[in-house]
Amino acid sequence: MLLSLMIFIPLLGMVAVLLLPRESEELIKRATLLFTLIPLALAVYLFISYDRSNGGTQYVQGPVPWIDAFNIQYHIGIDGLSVTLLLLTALLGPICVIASWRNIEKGIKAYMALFLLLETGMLGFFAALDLFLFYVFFELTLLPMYFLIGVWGGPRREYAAIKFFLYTLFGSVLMLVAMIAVYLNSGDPGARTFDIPTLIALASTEGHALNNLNFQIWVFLGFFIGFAVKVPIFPFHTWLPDAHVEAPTAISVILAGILLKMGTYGLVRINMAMFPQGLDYFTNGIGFWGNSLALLGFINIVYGSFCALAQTDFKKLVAYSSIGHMGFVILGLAARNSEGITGAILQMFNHGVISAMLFLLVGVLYDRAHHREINGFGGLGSRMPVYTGITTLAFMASLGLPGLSGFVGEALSLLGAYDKFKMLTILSTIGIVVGAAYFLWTLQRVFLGTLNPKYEALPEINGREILTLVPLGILTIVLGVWPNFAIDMFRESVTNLINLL
Amino acid sequence: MTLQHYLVISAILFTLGIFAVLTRRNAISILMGIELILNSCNLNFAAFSRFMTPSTDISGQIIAIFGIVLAAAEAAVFLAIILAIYREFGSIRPDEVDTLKG
Amino acid sequence: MESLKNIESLLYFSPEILLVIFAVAVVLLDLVVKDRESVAVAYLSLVGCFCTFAAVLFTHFSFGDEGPVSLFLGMIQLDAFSSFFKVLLLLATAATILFSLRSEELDARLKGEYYALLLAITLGMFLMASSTNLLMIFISLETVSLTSYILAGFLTHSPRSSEAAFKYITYGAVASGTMLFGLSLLFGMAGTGDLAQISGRLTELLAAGEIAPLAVLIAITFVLAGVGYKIASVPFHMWSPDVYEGAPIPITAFLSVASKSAGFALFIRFFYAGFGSTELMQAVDWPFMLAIVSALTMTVGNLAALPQQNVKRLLAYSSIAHGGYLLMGGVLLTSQGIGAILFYLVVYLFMNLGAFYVVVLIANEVGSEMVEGYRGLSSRAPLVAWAMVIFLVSLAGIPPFAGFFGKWLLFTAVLEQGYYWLALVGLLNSVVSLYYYARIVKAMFLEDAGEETDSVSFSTGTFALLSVFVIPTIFIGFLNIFYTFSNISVSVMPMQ
Amino acid sequence: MVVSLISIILLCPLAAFAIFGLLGLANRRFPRQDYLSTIAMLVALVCSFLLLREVVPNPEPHTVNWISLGGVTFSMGFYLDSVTVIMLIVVTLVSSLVHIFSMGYMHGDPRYPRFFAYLSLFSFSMLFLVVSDNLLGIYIGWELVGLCSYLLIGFWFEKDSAANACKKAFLTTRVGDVGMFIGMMMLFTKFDTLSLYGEGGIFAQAAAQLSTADMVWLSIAGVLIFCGAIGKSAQMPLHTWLPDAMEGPTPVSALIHAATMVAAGVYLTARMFPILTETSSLVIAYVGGITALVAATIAIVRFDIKRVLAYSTISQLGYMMLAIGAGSYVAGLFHLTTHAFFKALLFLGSGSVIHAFHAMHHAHDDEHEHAHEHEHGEEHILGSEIPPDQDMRNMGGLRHKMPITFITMLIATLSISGVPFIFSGFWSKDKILAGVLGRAMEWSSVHHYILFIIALSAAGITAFYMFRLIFMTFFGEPRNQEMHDMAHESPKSMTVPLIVLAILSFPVVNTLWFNKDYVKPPPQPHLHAPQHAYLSPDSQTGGQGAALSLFGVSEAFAAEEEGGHGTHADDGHHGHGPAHTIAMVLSIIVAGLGIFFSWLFYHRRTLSAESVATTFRPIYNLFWHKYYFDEFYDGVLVALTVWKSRLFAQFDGSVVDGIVNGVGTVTRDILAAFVGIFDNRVVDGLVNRVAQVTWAVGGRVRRIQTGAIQTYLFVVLAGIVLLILIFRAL
Repeated sequence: MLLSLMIFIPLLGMVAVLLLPRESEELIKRATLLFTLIPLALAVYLFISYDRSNGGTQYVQGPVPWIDAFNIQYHIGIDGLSVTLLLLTALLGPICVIASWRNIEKGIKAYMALFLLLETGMLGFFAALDLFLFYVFFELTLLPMYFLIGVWGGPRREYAAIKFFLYTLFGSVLMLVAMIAVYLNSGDPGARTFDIPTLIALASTEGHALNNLNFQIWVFLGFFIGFAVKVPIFPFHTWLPDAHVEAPTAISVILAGILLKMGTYGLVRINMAMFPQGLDYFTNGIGFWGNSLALLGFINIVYGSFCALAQTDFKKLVAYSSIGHMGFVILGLAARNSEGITGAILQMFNHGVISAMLFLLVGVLYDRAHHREINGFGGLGSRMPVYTGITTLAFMASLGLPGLSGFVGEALSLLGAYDKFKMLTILSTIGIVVGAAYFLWTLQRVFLGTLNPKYEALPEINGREILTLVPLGILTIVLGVWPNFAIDMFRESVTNLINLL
Repeated sequence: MTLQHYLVISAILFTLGIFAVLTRRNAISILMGIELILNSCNLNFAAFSRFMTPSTDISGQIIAIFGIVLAAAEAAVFLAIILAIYREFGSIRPDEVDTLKG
Repeated sequence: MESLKNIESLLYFSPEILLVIFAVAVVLLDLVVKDRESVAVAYLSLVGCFCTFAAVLFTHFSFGDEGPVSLFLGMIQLDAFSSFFKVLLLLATAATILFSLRSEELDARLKGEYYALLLAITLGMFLMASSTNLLMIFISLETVSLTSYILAGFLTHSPRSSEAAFKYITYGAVASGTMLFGLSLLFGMAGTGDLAQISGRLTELLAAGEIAPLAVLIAITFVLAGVGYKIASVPFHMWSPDVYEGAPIPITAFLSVASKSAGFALFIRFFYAGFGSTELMQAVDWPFMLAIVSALTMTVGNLAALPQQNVKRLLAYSSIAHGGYLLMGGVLLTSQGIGAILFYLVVYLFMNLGAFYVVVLIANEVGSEMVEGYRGLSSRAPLVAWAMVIFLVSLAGIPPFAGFFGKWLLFTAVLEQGYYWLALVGLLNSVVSLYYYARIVKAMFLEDAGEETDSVSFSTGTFALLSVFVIPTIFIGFLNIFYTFSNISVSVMPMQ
Repeated sequence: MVVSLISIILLCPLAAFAIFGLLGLANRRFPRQDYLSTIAMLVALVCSFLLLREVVPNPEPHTVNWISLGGVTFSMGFYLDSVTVIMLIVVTLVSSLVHIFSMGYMHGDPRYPRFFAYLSLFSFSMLFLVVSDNLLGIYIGWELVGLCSYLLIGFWFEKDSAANACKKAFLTTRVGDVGMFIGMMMLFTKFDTLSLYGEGGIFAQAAAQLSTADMVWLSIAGVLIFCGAIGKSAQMPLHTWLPDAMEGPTPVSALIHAATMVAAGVYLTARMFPILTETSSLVIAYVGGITALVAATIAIVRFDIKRVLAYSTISQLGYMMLAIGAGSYVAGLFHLTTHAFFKALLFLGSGSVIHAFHAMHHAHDDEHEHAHEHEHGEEHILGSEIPPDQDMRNMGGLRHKMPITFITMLIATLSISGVPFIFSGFWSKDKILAGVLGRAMEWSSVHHYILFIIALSAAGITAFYMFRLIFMTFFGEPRNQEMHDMAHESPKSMTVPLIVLAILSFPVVNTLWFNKDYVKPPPQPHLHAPQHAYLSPDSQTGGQGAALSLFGVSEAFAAEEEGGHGTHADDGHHGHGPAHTIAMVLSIIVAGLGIFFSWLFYHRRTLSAESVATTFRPIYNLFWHKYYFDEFYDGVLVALTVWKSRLFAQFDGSVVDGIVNGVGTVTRDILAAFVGIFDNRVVDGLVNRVAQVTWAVGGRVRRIQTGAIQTYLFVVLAGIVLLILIFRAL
């Protein structure tokens, strides 16, 4: 019940916001903030009260019959992985609302309503235990995102929004085919199911139609492409830089912080757990296909990093860096051992936090200077010391400085992956150096050197902006110093997952 | 006269009708082509009814009669529409009525 | 199954009779009412729809519920399937009447005939949905066609409307002529006009080698021309963009929904009852033919819709594409396939009529049917704009809207039969379709209105009607009853 | 007790930093960050001394689980042995002194509090590195000191040269770090842990499990981990960042880039000593040796006082590496300690000199109008321009003006030059030379003597250039009278640390190293007996002995180490007396020669440096251009850039403008540009292309719809015919 409440409170908030008069903007913002804070409170409660020693799903609600004709059920519940990502989602919610406080000039009502809808979609996605429900929530995020980018975005927003939409839809129709295939093979007519736990059990039942290598390979591919677009994995990534660059700050934060995670979460929840044989085919290290997943991870890392290095747009740089960082997740998942998977999950969470910080920081600068050209700044370090300090923290976390959270996920992913894919992992470490290179180079061009006289009067970061950054910064440090804080949550879940493989 | 004779004639009528519909540059001629097509069908029905069904079953002839009625109705509507076309376009050449396209 | 005689049948025929009565009444009332601005005739026809609806329910639950009843010596059949379509068609008719009331495009002076014609066309469609005899099929088809030619050309001083009517009738006459020729061949081969018997006879004759498969193929293809023209499937679709663009918007809406539904009713009954035997399918692999036609239809419809600037025309192509999706269900020879078609038709009714209603509203207020006319609508008329978004997104098949569930059913059925390629074509098409739907959304939300920035206000009635379409579009997919409903309706179809 | 003391040592500087950080976030300043930091360091220093008594012979690590996964656990913990304690003392001591020195040196800087905050953070990180019992902890500290180094080199970030230098430092060391990380991955894959000590630690497992077959990968892993040290300790070929790092404030140079952080590489290598194989040891020895010689030769021709010291540091670090590679574990660490003190002293002394000149330089140098008062003038990356206050050609005769600075620096110079017996540097260096010679004698092939020759030459050159520095700075006539007049002795806060460090340059205070029981080399279980028979007591009798027991090796090795020294009563010592004696004699000779020539060139001026330079122009150029390392990195870069700019003409010149040196730039320009364009053109292009084609097909389909009804009808007819034909054929 608690979980349902958490998922649907933003939806309720959307209705409430829609009922408020368009003119009372402050009220709308406050209401939205309230309706995002409640899920946060619930998420924190869930996070605390989640039984860490038991990796199974908890707070299960359902299965409640929903669409009988297809045995579709309303079935939600959380395991360690979900609860971590739910916390991240719920945390970024209010942060984004605060970050949007002054930046959204037109149609604040519609913006906030869409944002709340988006939050429901994201929260529901991470809690869904029914494949159909899972898909519905997955798609539910599409439309608000399209509008949030398309209406409130930058100059090329239309292009970016439709590109995002089409790419994701392309991926998700393939996923849909795979999903229907799974459903049809789950049993005789009348006994078919979408229930994820049941399907996972069936898929490992000897002799069941789902427990068939060939079938699993194809279905794995279908789901994989769907999620790969979201992650994004090369070569499905080109929507991301455009979407990020055009989206307003808060939406970039959500995009990088949560939506990308939906892809990797799906990979873990569906591709890994449900199709272990398919996964094995792509990650057993034998031949081309056996290395393909790790290869994609490697390409993502190196390719994303080099692309980031070539960027002169601050936001695009951060966007490409996201691609690079998600590569570590893929690499870690491909390793299929506890280090790799834990690293990947940790990297998911950490990237959510760090990239959120980075996008917020870019937004702060953009709000002041109204451009994001890295070479157009210079020497801001002396003008905005606090801003510089926080940016340095975020950069260092992102480039994987030990002691900050980014390192742990990266290191664990690599350690896990090295066990299986020695050469690819070694090559992937290029990403570490390049990652340092582009961040430091950016730091130099924006903050170091002599102050660009144009920006002598640039105001320092203000309290509201710091407020959005501080919780993330604290998380970055806490998780860097004490990663068990997060790992405790999903250690058992990962163990369960590995037992399935 | 066997069934084949009727069928051949009907086929010729049908083909002529189609030919007229495709090639005539006058809406009235097209209408006539359509009438040919419909009549070929009627002929078929009547002939099949005569040769293929028991003599008590006259459903084919009935269909043919309905066909004639409907053909007449269609002709009426067609002519009315041709009038409207002539009023709006000043021509009843079908290839000149092509503002809607793409 | 014993057929009822003519007089006995009349009670079962009450919905159709009511339609006729009201059509006449509307004409008479029109003569009586002097006030040209009066909406009495429209409301009378609405009452007619309502009464017919009641009659449909009555006949269905009194007689048809227990199993199919054959009427008028086997001319038509009363069963769950036909009742389903009748309800659907009545909804479409009622909606069209309401649209017409609000459409400023239609000429007020001619309203009496207009509504009478609408009721008449509904009658024709009722017959299409229930006929089981070649004669009845032809008559009903022609009834629908003739009235729709007139309705398409109803705008007397609009060249576009006249052109639409001209093209429609020329095309329709040739297509139905071709179909009639095919029907005559069938009749000749089987020696009977009864669909159920045709199947058996043809099977026997084929087995005995008395007729050539080629003859059956020709007959089937000719019939397909007529049916394909009704449901606007490639290559018999070409009339529809022009007609949809030229016809008055309510009529376009009606044609795209009701005419197509009736066409599918006819198609399903014809192919399943008439050609459904295994031997026939061995001789002529019509399911495969339909699969190709279906793939072509959705692809052509979607691709041609991409560059359209006129929203009506764009929706015309979109409706062609939807015909393609629907045809997928017909390929399968399973009750799931048919059930999916029926469910999708319900969904399609709401979302497509909704979209056309918005087009009517915008045409009234902005005076434009072009995509540019929709610019900045989000700020000028936000509710209407959002409603349009819901319809379009649902048409594109994105959850959680009903269109998704409709597609879901179709694709599940297709995949279940192993037509992976067809499902993939369909899904990729739905991605393409998003692109042109999004163009309208883009115009409404992402582009500025230019100099015209006044907000447009609509009456409460408008919003009420709009919500009649919006609410089902959002919720139908979540309600079990519709799935059950469509599945029950299918249960009467003979399946191999 | 141990844990709490170490915790205090770590927490003190961390707290000092945290207070600054929290206040900084609130945009406020802690008024007395300097006192806070300094006191924190002093407390840590006291605790470090207290720890001296806590050292036990076979310590167990004190660990907690840091990351626990299903099957694997990564623990964090402290490991306290004699080396740890000594390192702790060195770090806290030098750090405290640098703190005190900075209170004078950095006085008046607008970012004064921040400087101390960074110093605190650095101290914490360095101490963390030192006490960590596992590779992960070491790596964490390793990267954190890198960060601090970055922040401190770029402390005056308004200077472009500083901004470049800090980035270069971070990136160059990160290249090495990646190697180290790969090495860690290899070890982890094998041992499932990254803990070094204790049961189940890498060393215990390695001793128990590894066989000859494992030597190949273990060698690779060893070399890879050493890569980290190459980066951090500025060994060839990743040494170029260290001279540039002199852009940072001089106290930073003393603390980070001379005494502690750069020595961390040596410390790491020493920590990994038990798993170094024959091959990896050799690689380490050669890298160290070549670095020692090359850097020393470069130092001869520098005029920037800080750069001379920087190259000297590189050279000395190479020395230490050489020692450890040659198996002289104790000697390497001993030299690390002594070097920390005298090199810190030299840097602080140079800082004192710069400080003396600086006030004047600032007062008179109006042409440098920069945002920051500490602007030291534009120095080109390649060092062709030297800030006047660091240029030794402007100095001379300062010994009267700055007596304390002069005397303390002289002591340090004597120490580094290896002047016998009374200076600590002599003992440590001598020990290295003895170790290397001893090793060379035992190595099967003769050519490893080259290591000894290298070491010896480096020692001589060191003596030469260090005295060159002293002569040019403190002796002779003032070359720039105006500057000379302005110079003055530094304030007490700066001279007191100098004096303390000078005292530390005498061997008395380094007694711990002479106690052979206190610091013992750890065993190297898998160095196979045949190659290392010389270590065993039997080997003197020429026996290529049988495989040794673990215990035997360690005992023997310890005996060799201490025995080689020969200055203490040592009952276990029979070993390489001859080797040691030879080494000592030779080292005294080369040091003497070096000082003598230096005196001839730069004091007596009987020989002219210029004429020698002219005579040996090519060699001089080689030295002057630092063996063209920077030019090589740059040259490759430029050539490729030209090629690139033709290839990707539209990729704007801004990238070229932003060129810094280093291989990093090559990749940045070429690969990144290519990848960026690839992404835009190919991947995105492909997708857009699909969209275009779809659209175009849409246009075509649309064109069929001509508007002429008869065309439509024709399509119907054609469609029917086609369908019939197709299905007829089926």
